[in-house]
Amino acid sequence: MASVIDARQEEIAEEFAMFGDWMEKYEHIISLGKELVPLDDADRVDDNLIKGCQSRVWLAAKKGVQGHVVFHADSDAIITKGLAALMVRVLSDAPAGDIAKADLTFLDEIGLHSHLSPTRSNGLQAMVKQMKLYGLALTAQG
Amino acid sequence: MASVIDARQEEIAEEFAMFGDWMEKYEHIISLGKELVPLDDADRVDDNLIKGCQSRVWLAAKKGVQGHVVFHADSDAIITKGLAALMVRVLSDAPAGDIAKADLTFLDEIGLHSHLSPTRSNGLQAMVKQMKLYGLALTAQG
Amino acid sequence: MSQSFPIDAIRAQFPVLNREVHGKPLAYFDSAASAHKPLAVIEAQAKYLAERHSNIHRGVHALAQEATEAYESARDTVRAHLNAASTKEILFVAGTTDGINLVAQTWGRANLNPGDCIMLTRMEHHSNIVPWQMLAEERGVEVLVVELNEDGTLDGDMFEVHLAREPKLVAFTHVSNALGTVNDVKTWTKRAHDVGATVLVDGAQAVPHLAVDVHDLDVDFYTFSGHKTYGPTGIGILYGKEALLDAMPPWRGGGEMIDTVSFEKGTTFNELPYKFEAGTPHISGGIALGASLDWMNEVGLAALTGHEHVLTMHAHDVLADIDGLTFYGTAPCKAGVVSFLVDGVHPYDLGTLLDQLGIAVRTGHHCTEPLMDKLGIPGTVRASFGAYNTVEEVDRLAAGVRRAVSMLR
Amino acid sequence: MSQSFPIDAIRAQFPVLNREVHGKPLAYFDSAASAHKPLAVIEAQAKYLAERHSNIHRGVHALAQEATEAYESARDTVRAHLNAASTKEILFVAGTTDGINLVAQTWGRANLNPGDCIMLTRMEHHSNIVPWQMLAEERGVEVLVVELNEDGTLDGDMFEVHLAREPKLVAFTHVSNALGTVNDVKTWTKRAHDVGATVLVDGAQAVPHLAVDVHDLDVDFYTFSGHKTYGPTGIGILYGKEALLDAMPPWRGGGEMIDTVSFEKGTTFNELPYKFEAGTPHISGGIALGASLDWMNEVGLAALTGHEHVLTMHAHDVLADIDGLTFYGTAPCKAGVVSFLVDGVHPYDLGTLLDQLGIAVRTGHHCTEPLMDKLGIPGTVRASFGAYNTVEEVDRLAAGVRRAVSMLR
Ligand SMILES: Cc1ncc(COP(=O)(O)O)c(C=O)c1O
Ligand SMILES: Cc1ncc(COP(=O)(O)O)c(C=O)c1O
Repeated sequence: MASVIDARQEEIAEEFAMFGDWMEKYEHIISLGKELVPLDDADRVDDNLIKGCQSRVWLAAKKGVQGHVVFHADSDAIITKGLAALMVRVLSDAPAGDIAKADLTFLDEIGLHSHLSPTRSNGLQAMVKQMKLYGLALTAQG
Repeated sequence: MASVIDARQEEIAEEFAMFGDWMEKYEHIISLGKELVPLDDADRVDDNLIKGCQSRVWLAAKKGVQGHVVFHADSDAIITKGLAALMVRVLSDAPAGDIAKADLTFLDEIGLHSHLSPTRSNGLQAMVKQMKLYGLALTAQG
Repeated sequence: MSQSFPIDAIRAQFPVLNREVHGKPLAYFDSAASAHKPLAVIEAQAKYLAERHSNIHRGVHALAQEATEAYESARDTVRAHLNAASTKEILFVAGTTDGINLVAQTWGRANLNPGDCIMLTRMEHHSNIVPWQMLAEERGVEVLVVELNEDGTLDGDMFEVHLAREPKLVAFTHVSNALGTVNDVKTWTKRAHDVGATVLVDGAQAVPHLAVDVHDLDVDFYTFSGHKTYGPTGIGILYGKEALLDAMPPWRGGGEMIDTVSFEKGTTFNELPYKFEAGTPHISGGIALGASLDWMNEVGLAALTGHEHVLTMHAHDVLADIDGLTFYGTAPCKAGVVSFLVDGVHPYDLGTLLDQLGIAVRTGHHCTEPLMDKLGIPGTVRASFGAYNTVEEVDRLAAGVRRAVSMLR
Repeated sequence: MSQSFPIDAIRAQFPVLNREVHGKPLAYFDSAASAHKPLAVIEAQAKYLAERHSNIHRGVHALAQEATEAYESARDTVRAHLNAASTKEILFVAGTTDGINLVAQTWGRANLNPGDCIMLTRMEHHSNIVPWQMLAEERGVEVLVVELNEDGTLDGDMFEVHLAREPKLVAFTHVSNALGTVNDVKTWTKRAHDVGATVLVDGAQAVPHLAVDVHDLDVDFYTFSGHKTYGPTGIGILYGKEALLDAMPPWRGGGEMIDTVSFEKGTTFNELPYKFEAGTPHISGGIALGASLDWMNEVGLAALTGHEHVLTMHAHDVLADIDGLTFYGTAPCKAGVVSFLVDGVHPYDLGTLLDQLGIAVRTGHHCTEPLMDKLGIPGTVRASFGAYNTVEEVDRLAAGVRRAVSMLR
């Protein structure tokens, strides 16, 4: 049975399939970044900061219902923020166990995998790692 | 007027012109090395040692008559010794001033210049430098 | 662009310029990070490796002789290029960073004592900061920092104030990699010498752009990296005055740098420059570094400086009227770098979109965090220029910035 | 020679073998000093420089991404080759000498105190002696030396006697470059660990010839040079166990190795492996080093070891009955090296005449003066073998030695 995470990834892939070129894709990501609800000041703190060398990412995680994890993210760079919004859309409010073992293929499919490269140092890769760790921690707990 | 040093160099060049190949040349050098009168024990001392990394050379200098310098040399390697014998033949018992400014072209002519390269570290280059220094010192003195 | 600068002929020598990036022709504005290599350099290295490689020094066989001669002749090329007195003053190191660390860990350890101070500037690259910080902590030494004027030049008054403390060392960059400022090395060096300081100059961003004469500048140490002078990676140069180098203890121990080694009688060291060159050197890199300086001289240093000046001026012109754009570094004398930010636009976003347009710029703090902190910015977008850049590419850059900004705002 | 070793196909990949030296085809027996490079390596380096060079890490543009990925993937190739647990344990350094100095000047300074002792062996290369001597002098540490048996193996009794002194460090070579002896690294390491010593192994002459598994050997540090593994110059590897590396202070300061730099708040360092990699790395060298290990694995390590074993045995056979010839190094387990002297013949003379015959050998002390002193000889003639050598070449060597000796005596 496909997990909710896979379903969401498919949805995003379809959404991006509509775009003809990289420019439209980036415009969409930028608009996702702009639309992302900014983090509460209480969450935009150093404890939640993931320091990339190029841009910074904040990630807040909360326990949801039924062993789900709820994520909120933010970044000082708008493209990073848009991509973080996509990650949150895929992983947030999903069962902790599914998060822990999620295989994030959608970035490959939409042609933006390079943004998740460890060499990019935009904080996104570390963010995903962090999200999975939260998932793992809560699975163990539950 | 050609100096005695130049005349000797020419003589050596003619001598080597007789040899057909490198093997004969080296045989000759080796025999020169074997024939070279060994240094007196009194001269084969650390003070006269020129340390190459590959072979060692001893050089003794004495004042001759009429402002000439007389050299004796030795080496632990026979090819180095033969080449040192040639240097001595060219430079020994010559006017100090001529030694100081001698241009040792014969090695080039007989095709053995590489043995005098600083990279060869057989002590020969340092020996020639030393011989010229003796010449210079005695010129200044006289 | 100067009519006579043979830009097409030069571009033809850089294979990478035939590349497309994201379907667009590559416009490479990141030469300050690392320059591309002309065929002459790539081939010098490959040819050496294919035909005459051998370990050098002390070898009796022909290849060892040839390789040694090629390597030592490259050293002499460097000597001539910098107008140093002797090849004894030219040390092959791994790069600028390695050169500065060598001085810090040998001259520095031997000459700095608790209570001493040393002097750096706000515009230094991390490589001319961290080795001194580490040393300062180890030796109990104070670090004085010369701040900058608005335009990115050194604050001369502050330089004098710090100088009155009689620092043992004054270390500064010839050209700022973040701002482009060209420092007046000769004047500052003279002032530093007046108070008895030793002077180290970081030439990483100068040698690629300017004629550098260490004799005329009278600096004590000067260092640069081959990969920024159109040469290979893994190699650089540390120039030092012979008397200073002679008095310094060795740093890395091993083969090549010794005279004799003994467990019982102790070990003695080789003469200059070998005393500081432990182990098998980067032979192909040294040879190719020589080839890169030959190549620069063939183009002509004055022509190169002029060409890059035209590009820098043009970049200022065409970027200036972009709404909300601020330049960082507006010194009267600049080389090779234009740094800027656009209001409300994060450098990472701008760099990412420019990349999609085939335009390579560098974004971030450029290894000058103390400068960025002082300016109160996270970093800049930096376009830097090399022999192969064109006015048309600069126009593409400006158009690209406009387009990206319109998407991002 | 094993029937199946594809010697012709291998030789075809080394352009230098087409050369003549003094009118004779080159027979290169100096691979222990530096090996030649197959086309795969030369081209990997040239192609990188021509098509995708850029400074690495932190770059947003496509070239920077590609270059970073190529470099980091080479690091993973090395990790896999050595069977290390993580790329955090694989540091790019300039070579073996640089790797040993790094450990001496970081781990050594932090862990050795006056009165401590460390243990080396009589067969070490200067690069595994001098850094420790310099450190020992600085820190007031005693150096214990394990002597050798007649055949050039380690004196096990003496090893145990010294071990009883509980040295903090035991540093020794995997394979002797002068004698060819292969040391039993696993056993010695276990014994050293039993008394709490940290173990560094110099793998410069092992990685070119043998499969090396740092996990199985359980060594704490292991280091080798790219230029001896058919790779480029200016690059090498230091493996270290993660916990040890983590606890060590940095050595060279500068770009890349920092986390944040500040004059006011101090500087913090990057994580492994970057903490030890200051400045722009030798990017093309790292990539080409990876290519050289790939190439060795394609040939097959077992096949390589076997081929070289055949050559070594054959060399012993055909040289043995030359009048007055003495071998140095007759351990049962040898790799890649035959060292000898002929009565009444100086090694320099022999090397010079062999060179005239197109045969490249190394003569001298091979950077193992303490060993030569102990043996009471000025040096040896050393023939060392690589993938490209043939039995016929070894026969030429023997014939050459005979001819030269007859001229010299
Ligand atoms: C056993 C051994 N250790 C260390 C070295 C030094 O290696 P490198 O000169 O590449 O630093 C060598 C090579 O000469 C060697 O044979
Ligand atoms: C001014 C300056 N100094 C030092 C360096 C460090 O040079 P490298 O990384 O080649 O050691 C750089 C290059 O990044 C630089 O621009």
